[in-house]
Amino acid sequence: MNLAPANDPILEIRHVSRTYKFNGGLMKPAHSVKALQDVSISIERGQTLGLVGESGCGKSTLASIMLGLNKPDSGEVLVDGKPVLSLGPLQRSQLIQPVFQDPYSSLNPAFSVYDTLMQPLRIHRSEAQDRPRRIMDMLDKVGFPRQLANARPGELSGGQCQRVAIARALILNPPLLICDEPTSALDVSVQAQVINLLLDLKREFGLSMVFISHNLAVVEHLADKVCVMYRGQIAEEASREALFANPQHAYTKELLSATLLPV
Amino acid sequence: MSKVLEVNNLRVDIPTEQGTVHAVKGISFSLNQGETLCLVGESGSGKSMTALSIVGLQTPRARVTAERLELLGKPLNSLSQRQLNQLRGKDVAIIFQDPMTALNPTLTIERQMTEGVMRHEGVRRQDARTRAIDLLNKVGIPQATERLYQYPHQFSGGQRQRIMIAMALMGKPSLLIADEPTTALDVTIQAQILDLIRTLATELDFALLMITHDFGVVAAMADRVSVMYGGKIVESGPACEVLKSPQHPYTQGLIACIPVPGRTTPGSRLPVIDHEKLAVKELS
Amino acid sequence: MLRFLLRRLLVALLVALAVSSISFSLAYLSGDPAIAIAGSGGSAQDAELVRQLYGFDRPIFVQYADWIFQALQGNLGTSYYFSMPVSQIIGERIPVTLILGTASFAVALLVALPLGILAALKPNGLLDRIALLIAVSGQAVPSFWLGLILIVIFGVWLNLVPISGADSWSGFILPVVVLSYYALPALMRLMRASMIDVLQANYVRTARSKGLGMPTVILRHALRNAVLPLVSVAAVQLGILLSGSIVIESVFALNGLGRLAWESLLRSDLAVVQGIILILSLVYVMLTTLADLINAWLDPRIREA
Amino acid sequence: MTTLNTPIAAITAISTEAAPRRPHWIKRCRQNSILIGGGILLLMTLVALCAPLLSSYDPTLQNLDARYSLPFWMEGTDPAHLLGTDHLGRDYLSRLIYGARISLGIGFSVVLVAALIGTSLGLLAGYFGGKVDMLISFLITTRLSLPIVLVALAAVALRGASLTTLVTVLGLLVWDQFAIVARSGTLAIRHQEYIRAARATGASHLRIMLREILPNLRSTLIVIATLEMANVILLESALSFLGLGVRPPTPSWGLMIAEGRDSILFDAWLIALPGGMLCLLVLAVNLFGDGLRDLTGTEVKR
Repeated sequence: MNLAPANDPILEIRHVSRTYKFNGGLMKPAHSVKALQDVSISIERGQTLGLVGESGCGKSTLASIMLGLNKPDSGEVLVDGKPVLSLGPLQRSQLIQPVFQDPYSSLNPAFSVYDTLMQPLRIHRSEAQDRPRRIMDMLDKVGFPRQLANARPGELSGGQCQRVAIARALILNPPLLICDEPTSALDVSVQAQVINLLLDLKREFGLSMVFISHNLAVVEHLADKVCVMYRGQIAEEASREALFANPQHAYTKELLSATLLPV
Repeated sequence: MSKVLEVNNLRVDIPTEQGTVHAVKGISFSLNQGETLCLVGESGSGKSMTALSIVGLQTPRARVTAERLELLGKPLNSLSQRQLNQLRGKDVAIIFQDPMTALNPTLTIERQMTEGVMRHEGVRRQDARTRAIDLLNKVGIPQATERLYQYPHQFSGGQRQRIMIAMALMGKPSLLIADEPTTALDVTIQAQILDLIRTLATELDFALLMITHDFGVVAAMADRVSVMYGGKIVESGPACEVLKSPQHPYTQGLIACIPVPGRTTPGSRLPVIDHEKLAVKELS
Repeated sequence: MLRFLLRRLLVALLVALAVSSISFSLAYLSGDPAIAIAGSGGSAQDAELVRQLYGFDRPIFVQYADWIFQALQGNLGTSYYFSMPVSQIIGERIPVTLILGTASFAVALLVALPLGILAALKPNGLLDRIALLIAVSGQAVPSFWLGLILIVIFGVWLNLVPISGADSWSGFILPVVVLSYYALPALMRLMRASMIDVLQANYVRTARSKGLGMPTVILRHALRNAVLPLVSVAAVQLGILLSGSIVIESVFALNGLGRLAWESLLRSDLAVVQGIILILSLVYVMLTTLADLINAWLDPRIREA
Repeated sequence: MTTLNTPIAAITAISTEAAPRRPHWIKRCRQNSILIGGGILLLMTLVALCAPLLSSYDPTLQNLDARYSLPFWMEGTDPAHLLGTDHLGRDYLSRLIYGARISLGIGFSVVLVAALIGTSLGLLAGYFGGKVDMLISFLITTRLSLPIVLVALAAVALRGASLTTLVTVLGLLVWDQFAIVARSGTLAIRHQEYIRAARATGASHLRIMLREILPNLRSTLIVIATLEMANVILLESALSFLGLGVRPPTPSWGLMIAEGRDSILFDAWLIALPGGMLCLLVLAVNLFGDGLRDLTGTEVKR
């Protein structure tokens, strides 16, 4: 499906562990939660990785660590061969960008669509004259009507908001996108539109993608490779075909049998 | 089989500043004892409003009208508030979507479970407690005798939904309305809760009106299904038939746009519903 | 619960310490407290004498430690004006302030709570409008001015109540009316807003779905939750009433703490002022701590926080 | 699921969770309260700004021959003094007009100082959380534990009364509401996904606080500012009334009430007029703030 050379990882997660410590302030006994334990994943260029697990399994923590917004206790994350923590915030943001779950809370209600897309360009001091054109081009690419560019998130539908969030993520031309449950809060008919958009963009830009979801059916549709997370660990890692045809781990089997399908 | 619920031409209108919103535009359905009906639709289709207006819990400003709205032969829409209160929690009970906020955080589970039957049936507290412990055991809350005296925040989300179910069943209702009861829960927990509801429905033989947006839930639970779109029921029928060969274009689109392993080709574009075309059809 | 209690008390202790250091350092605001006490007319020798007499010549931390240590034993120093222990003077004046503050607080609560609840049951109804009117006017009228106007109307023109002093209980009527009217709006508006919020909560809907009558739903399910945010605000209000009565006490010539503080300030009797500020702050700290404990009692989630 | 707008909502025209019921006259009432409150406020500000043009007397000029001249609605008035003169023969109208300057000027500058302090602290506490939040929350608690009138009185008495002292002291004492509101607002926003998205585009902490969070707190802070301004105006008048605020002969309404107090039995109008002006101003500010709060849907519980 993609022409990029194989075995050239865009993202490598090496033995990442993260424990949250709660010393709870005064007089509260300290306790800790192991959010991630020795997680290793690698994603090849142009590949989509599906990351499946239930709430509290550590997938959101992993997303933050991939984005460099959270530091692992041990292990490291390499983006494009470079350790993510060694990169400055500006360099990092040109390599890797997120798309989040809640379409409304992922856009600042104080900004119009246009301003939302302007922020990354300002931060990165891009050519000022180019900015309006880049913004409008990007809106076209994600299928967002130009005439709504001055609307605020409150005036948009969930699907439209998610298109803007995707546009914001792509405006810096990153090779890698981290999608954290981008369709979970949407109606199924809108979910289909967003899935189609992601598929189109992936083809057009040769994007690599981490697609985090609890919905196995959606992951099956989008991912080339699937990792199942359970209690902070990778329970199973397999190609899409292998995982759905022949699940190995007990938790994967449970998850598969619990998935409700309209048949 | 006796008829539990009969709804005929139900309308819900909500007056707002910009004019009246017709949330539910004249829908009809009925439900027999021991039967499960799923009302399925996307957000804004009026499915939740339908569920709430049956038990009179719609937003205060909403106007509910119906040619017939009968529970066990009693006309719900012409009852006084007092008479309606005597039905609620006894003949009809309801469980909601978000188990985290549906229980009162400042009262014990015991208090919340027993208050309904103590009022409706004049049961002594001791007897109500026994019944509560029985039901908690039944819905799978371990150590029910001790946990009865705990507060909602000491339970997980799945457990709280189990408690909600137990609480709804305290009055031995003939009709249980479940408004998206598993939407806020994890996949494996969802499967457990649906399993539980199904088992209880068979065992206790109540009619179940299930509100959902998920055709997966429909496939798992429903005897019959009614698809709602824009405040109307566009298609009704036995669940397996509607799922296998949907007749209405909206139902067809809604089922086709869901990725299903084995049915849809991975990486292919999914069919998308053309809402404008449908809207024209529905409004004309 | 015990852990919560201990933690809360530790915070209270820290705040008390911070507050005490602020009230102590107030004396240094003018630069040299000795000159302030000796008065602008006093000579350099006078100031020097005062400095030695009151120990202002010692390092400031020593003075503070000494002051705290003495305060812990109930000794707040000596008033230079009365030549009496400050604690004794304060002790004599406290009852008036206490009666005035608590009575006003009680009246305010008794009116605010029912009015707020009833207003919340029918937002924008007639009662809500009346309540809003009371609140808006109560927030706009300066209490000292209202006091004076009431004195003119009820004391002078109608001659119904004594216009000053607290020789009998009737002397408290006007001050209590004025102060409770001052405290009323905040309490009532919060009660109303909080009740409206809670009535929309999902668990209230659940309670209604169980077929409980509206009185049960409101009293058992809504009220307890609605009162939670009110408790801490009520504590702050009581604190304000106890300390804010300074203006009212001077208008009605009541011999309470506030009036004493004011007069002492005019006389540069610093020890008394420091003592009063310390006492009132500590009362505040106690009240907010108490409010947290009441909240923990009302809300099981806080107990385990 | 239920809160999202979907194409279906377009058919139903308006989502089922549409705006809460507001009868027409209520809405008009709200706009009215902004109009009336804002109108009075604007008028008073204009009067205060143009004080020298509007009054023909120096408000501090004493004329012992013309003491206690009565206002126009009473018998035996002096046409030269529309609202009469006080115990020192100063023109009361001029004093009232110049008094507006003091009230508005102090109210505005104190709120400015307080908003600056409180908002910064609240933003820092809410954004960074943890130890920073603990420290700032401790500061807020400490500030709330101080009896504000008494401390202000003591500070002004000991530092010597001047307008700068008054503004500084009050500004340092009334920032708590700003801090509390900014903190809780920031706490609610901090974990929103758009903040994480901004971090992922490389925005600095300062930029996020000022550009992403602050605009969302704006309407709440403006409402707090109006309500605090009303508070400060009352506080200033109380301090001046007790003789420890604005120094005589500067005309402050609180001070005028205090001066009129001695003749309360005979000339009640001497306290009625400045008190009435105070009520009117505070009412106007409050009405304006309340209307603003309802209009912007801001939740401020007080």
